[in-house]
Amino acid sequence: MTGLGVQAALIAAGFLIDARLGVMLAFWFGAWTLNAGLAELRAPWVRRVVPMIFGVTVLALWEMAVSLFDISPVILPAPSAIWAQIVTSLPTLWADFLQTFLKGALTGYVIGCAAAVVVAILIDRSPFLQRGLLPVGNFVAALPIVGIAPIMVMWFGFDWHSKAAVVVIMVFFPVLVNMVAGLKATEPMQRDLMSTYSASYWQTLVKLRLPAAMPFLFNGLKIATTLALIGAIVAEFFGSPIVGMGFRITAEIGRLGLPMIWAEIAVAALAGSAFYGVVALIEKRVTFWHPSQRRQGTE
Amino acid sequence: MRSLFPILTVVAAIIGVWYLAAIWMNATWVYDQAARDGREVGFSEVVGQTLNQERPVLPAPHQVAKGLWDGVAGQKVTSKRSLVYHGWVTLSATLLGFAFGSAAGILLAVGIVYNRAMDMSVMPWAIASQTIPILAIAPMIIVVLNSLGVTGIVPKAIISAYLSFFPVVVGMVKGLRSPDAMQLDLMRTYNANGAQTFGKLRLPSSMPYLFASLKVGVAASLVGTIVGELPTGAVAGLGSRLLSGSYYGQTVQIWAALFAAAILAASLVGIIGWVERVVLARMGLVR
Amino acid sequence: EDVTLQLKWVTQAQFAGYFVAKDKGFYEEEGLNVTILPGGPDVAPTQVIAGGGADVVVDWMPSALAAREKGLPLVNIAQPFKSSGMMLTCLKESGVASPADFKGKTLGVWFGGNEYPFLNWMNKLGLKTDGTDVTVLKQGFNVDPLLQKQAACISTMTYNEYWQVIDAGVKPEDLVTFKYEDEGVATLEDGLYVLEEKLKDAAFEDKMVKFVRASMKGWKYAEANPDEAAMIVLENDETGAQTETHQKRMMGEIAKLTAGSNGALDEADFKRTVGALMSGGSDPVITAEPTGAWTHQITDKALQ
Amino acid sequence: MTEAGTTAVIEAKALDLVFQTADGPVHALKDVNLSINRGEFVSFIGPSGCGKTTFLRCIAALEHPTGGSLTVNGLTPDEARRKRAYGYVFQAAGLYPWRTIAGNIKLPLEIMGFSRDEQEERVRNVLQLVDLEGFGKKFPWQLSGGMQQRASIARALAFDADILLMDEPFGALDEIVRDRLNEELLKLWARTGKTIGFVTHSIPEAVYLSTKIVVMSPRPGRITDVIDSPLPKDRPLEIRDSRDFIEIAHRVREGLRAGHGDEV
Amino acid sequence: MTEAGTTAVIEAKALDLVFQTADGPVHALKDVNLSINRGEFVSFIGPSGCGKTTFLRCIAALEHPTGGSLTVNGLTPDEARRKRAYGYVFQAAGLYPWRTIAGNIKLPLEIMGFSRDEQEERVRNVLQLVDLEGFGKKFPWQLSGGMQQRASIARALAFDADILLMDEPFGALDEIVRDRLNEELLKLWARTGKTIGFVTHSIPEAVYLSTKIVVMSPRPGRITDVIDSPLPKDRPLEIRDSRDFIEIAHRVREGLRAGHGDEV
Ligand SMILES: Nc1ncnc2c1ncn2[C@@H]1O[C@H](COP(=O)(O)OP(=O)(O)OP(=O)(O)O)[C@@H](O)[C@H]1O
Ligand SMILES: Nc1ncnc2c1ncn2[C@@H]1O[C@H](COP(=O)(O)OP(=O)(O)OP(=O)(O)O)[C@@H](O)[C@H]1O
Ligand SMILES: Cc1ncc(C[n+]2csc(CCO)c2C)c(N)n1
Ligand SMILES: [Mg+2]
Ligand SMILES: [Mg+2]
Repeated sequence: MTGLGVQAALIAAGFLIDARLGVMLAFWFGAWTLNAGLAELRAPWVRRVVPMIFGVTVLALWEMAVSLFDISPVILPAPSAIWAQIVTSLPTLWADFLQTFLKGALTGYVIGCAAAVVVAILIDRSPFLQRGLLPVGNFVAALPIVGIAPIMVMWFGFDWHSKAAVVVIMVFFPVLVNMVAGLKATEPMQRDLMSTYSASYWQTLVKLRLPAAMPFLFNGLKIATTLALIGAIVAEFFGSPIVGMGFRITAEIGRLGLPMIWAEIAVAALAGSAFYGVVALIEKRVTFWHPSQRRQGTE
Repeated sequence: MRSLFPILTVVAAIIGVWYLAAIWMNATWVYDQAARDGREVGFSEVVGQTLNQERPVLPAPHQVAKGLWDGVAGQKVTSKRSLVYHGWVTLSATLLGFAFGSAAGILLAVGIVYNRAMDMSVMPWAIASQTIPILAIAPMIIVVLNSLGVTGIVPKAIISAYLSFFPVVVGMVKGLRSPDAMQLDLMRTYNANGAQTFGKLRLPSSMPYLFASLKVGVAASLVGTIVGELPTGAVAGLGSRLLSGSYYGQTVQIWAALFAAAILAASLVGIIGWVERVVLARMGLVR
Repeated sequence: EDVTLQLKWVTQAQFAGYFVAKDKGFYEEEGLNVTILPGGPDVAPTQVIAGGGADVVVDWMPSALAAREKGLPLVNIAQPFKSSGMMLTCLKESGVASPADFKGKTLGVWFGGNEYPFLNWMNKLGLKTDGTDVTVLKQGFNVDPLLQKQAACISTMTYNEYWQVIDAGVKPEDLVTFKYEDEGVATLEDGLYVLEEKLKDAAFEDKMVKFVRASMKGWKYAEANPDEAAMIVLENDETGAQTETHQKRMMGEIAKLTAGSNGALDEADFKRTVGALMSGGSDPVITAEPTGAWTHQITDKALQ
Repeated sequence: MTEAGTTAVIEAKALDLVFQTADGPVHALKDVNLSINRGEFVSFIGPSGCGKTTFLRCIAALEHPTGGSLTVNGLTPDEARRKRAYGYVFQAAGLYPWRTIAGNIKLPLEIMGFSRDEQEERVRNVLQLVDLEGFGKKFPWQLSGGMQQRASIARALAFDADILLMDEPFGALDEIVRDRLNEELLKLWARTGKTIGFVTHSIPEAVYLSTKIVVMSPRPGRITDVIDSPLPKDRPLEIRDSRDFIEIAHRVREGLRAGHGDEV
Repeated sequence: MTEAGTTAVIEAKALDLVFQTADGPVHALKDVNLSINRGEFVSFIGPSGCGKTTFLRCIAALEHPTGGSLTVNGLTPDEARRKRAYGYVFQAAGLYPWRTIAGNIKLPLEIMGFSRDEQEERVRNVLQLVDLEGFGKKFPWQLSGGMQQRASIARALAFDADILLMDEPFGALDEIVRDRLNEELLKLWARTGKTIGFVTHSIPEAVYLSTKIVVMSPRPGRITDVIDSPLPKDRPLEIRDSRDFIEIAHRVREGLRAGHGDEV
């Protein structure tokens, strides 16, 4: 990224300010140089290895920072401590994951996305509804989740139903907007073709417009994955049973159980990335024909 | 303008449904109260009471409107009860955070487009970063920054930046990569250098993508600021209005703050949309 | 001399003594420049002091002792609150008349360090909290779970949430309350805590002496002039969400809790709290008798 | 069909079409009169923007004239469309990228409710007709531009409409392929007796294929010449060196040049 | 230039290019030998996919041969590219939509550091050359396809490169406009003495314009015939009816047909 000279200068400056800083800078640039070199190799495994090295580098730097600078574990625990916590608390983490991800986030995600797709198809026939609903929808989408969550808890109770409701609201509009755009994404010529066949509305929908909308829909679905998990966790801050990732985090803050908090965060990041990855994989299968997917395929 | 009538129709429909929902959801409380007093209540009495409760489950539209009006026009703007005052506190941190966030997002995107190693390593981790529950780490960020002597609006702005950089990175990477092979080849035949290709081709062609992601980013920024306001001790800002409203069960106050936040977000998005139209028209990209 | 105080909760009459001391110039008289940071549901005072964000914090003893065992050496230097204001408030119609009726009910509890007295109590009653005997729900910031009848009972403070239930329109005779004090499971609430090693510094010690002295003066003034104290609190509330009636009433209740204390920790109270926390059944809050968790070093000098 | 005593399949009388655009109205077709008989092969030629596509689209009821009358088989174009009277080949291939070549050709068959077996049968036949056997399972982007264009022709042929409308179908092909497809098209036309409307930019192509050549000129789009070809129905490629051929080509070129006027 | 005693500007020897694709290697160019002298007008013709574009791209250093040698002015193509030896006209106009026509033509001038005045001057000249005076301030989408194509030619001419490479520049135009632009291009070539490489699908166009016609055939792409034209430098449009012309055209057609083989 930076020239070798600049790197050396930065490392030297680091050593002058604080030897520990120098060590960390040297480590960082070393790993980066390795990665930059690897990235030039065009082998297929590189795409997997480079991000992993990057991640490992960040974790190693974190560990170094905590031990070199003697950071208190109640401020920032070391990755090793977090790992130790994960290993010893697997049953708890699993129970929390079940409650928050599988019950809250996933249910909400499925309901929200399905509802958005159906509504998109319904209002697609009415320009009037689209012009009226989409701006209002954008407005609703701008309502901050921290304000919505307590209301949902009040309406739907403290168990996972209210979390799912928050997720439904969060994912609905991104998916709706994308789906509406997707349904419009057919070219005039493609529509004219259907018209020369005198195809019915439903035939046109199924054979032309739904397939053409898929790339857009998946854009929305991918955004929605990250929103779903955040929504479910945050909603637990406003009332919950005594299980769940958000519950665990609030409860542990009070007893300074930071390794446990970070363990939950790690699970959240892992689950979120995996969720995103799965949706991206399905996208690849479904929209194999789209140029953006084809280019990735041949490289 | 063409959309005004449809929007009004939809809003009217929503308000209608809202009133019905308010009656339905608030009625339980009215019946419970009556039962505790051993009274019987008639339907019309119930309707009247559901729409004017102190702590409704769902406040009626006119209650929210009144809350908004009181908050905006009923106070001096410097008053702690003024939504304008709290809105300004939130807005200033939002703007700062949005500036940080979009700058970081654009820089990262340039790095990703021009550097293979960054392309491979940054994106998966950027996605992972967005799956971290921000509300969980916000207090830690505030505490750590505090211990480094950073206080005031900057910590809030950093949380707000954290939420807004992601859409900008995604959109900008897409935008900077949007020139097709032929346009890039053209630059090669001119033997244009990296900066020229960037300034004359990649940057201009990324503009539509940039604005689209800035709109998403600014809304995310606002949410970030509100989240960041909670662990600073709920001192001021729309976030603390939401929180204190929630703490004291003042539903109307929550809803008023909620709408204030959404109006703020909608205006920010509107302003960016306006800038977008002006810039793209200058560039000849609007027909 | 600068002192930063981190409160446990939002600005309200619960912390009147400090606001009064600041407003009336008691801190200034001691040569102190005190910054009071309000708290909230998302603020853990222990974390703030660990991160160096405050010199002294207001916290409840259970969470302070839990933090101490986690490796954050907090020391109690003063205890303005003599008795506990915590209670469980139940709707009569839910069929709870005595602790014996808890079985099978849903009970709302605050977490984030405030759950220990409750868990201890249930342990004492022999009720499992994993859903077999009672269902515990982490209640949010307000009393809605009771009003919405999502829980049979919820945690309330004598000075705050209880009155919110009343204000919502429920009559006292429709409610059943269980005070932790009465049930013999009370633990010490709002105390002042600092980091142990800083106390070795004579300058810091001196500063704390002045701080505690001025704060207690503030508390006693607030007890004597509750209405004025409530108005001072109201002026210091930046959110503009507090109301005069509520704060005046709160101040009255708070005064009852601070009444028995001159600021010095009563060792018997400490022992009782520790005992309660260590008997927490399968999952005790603290596992070993804490040593050095409190000191009279400051109050002795401040109150002579 | 309903009008007795006439074999005119397509009949335009004083046809007018004005597009309303942001910059003001565009007069795309003005006072167009044309009568096409059953089984004719009619070519439309004219400079860019003269309204060839627009006229073809009017016939297929994809565009609605603002004046005059237009009948197809005695019906309105829209009625004819609902009776699935048209096969339309667009200027670009416009295959659906998510369907294979065979899937694309099946598309109209599915919509019109042909049986499974019938679909397979027809796909096989038309693929053979356009020389694409063995490519049925490929996706469009796996074929060259010329092959895609042929697939789109196959798609239009698959359901055997009476009227075939083709908008510069061979524009993207090189001369050799074009010649071969021209021959095939003539054979198909002779065999099936379809009525064909055909837009092209190439004078030789127009002359080689048509029984009637319609020369158009722009601003506003109107017909400047209608040339009935004296060439026999049976046309080997060598006919292009014949006197008749060269004469007609000359007449078309002159008509075109006149239409161009000051415009380049 | 460095090699003494030769006027060859472009010299390809045993040139080979294999694309590695997911489906396996594609042999796009095989054993291509060609020498182009200064001031020649060379046309490339051949069926779709035979490697015409690829060869042009090799010359412009947009593609890198996997075997053989290729020199431009005695330098490697990449060195020549760095010396800005090429003006390249792509198959599609490819104007930047956010720049006006004048802005698009200025683009290479800005990059190559011409002065402001010089830029204005040159834009004016080339706009006139391609008959687009008065359209400098328009945006690309406000012009018809043919006008856009002309603007893209103007862009390639503006900076006066020695070598002009044009990939089917007139593909989208109708015959009349095409004829006119062909004449203009010949005039420009005669006046400036540029070396021109020109890809086309049209046999008459290739014969009319070139001093040398290169016929290619696909799979793998190779040169099957190189025809030196005996036509004089001065060519009125009527020359197309001459004996010589028709003979050459015939030879090209035969070469093309042979290259097509079994493929259509
Ligand atoms: N939808 C439309 N809205 C406005 N104007 C249109 C529309 N479609 C076509 N036109 C205009 O109508 C005129 C005729 O267009 P048309 O597409 O029929 O030309 P064409 O003869 O097919 O040209 P080409 O040879 O370039 O395909 C043109 O001036 C065109 O700009
Ligand atoms: N980037 C590439 N990757 C893989 N194969 C390619 C690539 N570019 C071209 N080809 C293949 O190389 C061959 C030659 O292609 P090229 O574009 O040079 O043909 P062409 O003669 O210009 O054809 P056309 O007349 O259709 O423009 C084709 O088979 C094509 O599929
Ligand atoms: C979410 C949440 N709710 C309540 C408390 C407990 N609490 C701390 S101070 C105080 C006094 C209130 O008047 C109370 C009730 C908490 N820590 N977090
Ligand atoms: Mg057309
Ligand atoms: Mg090509």
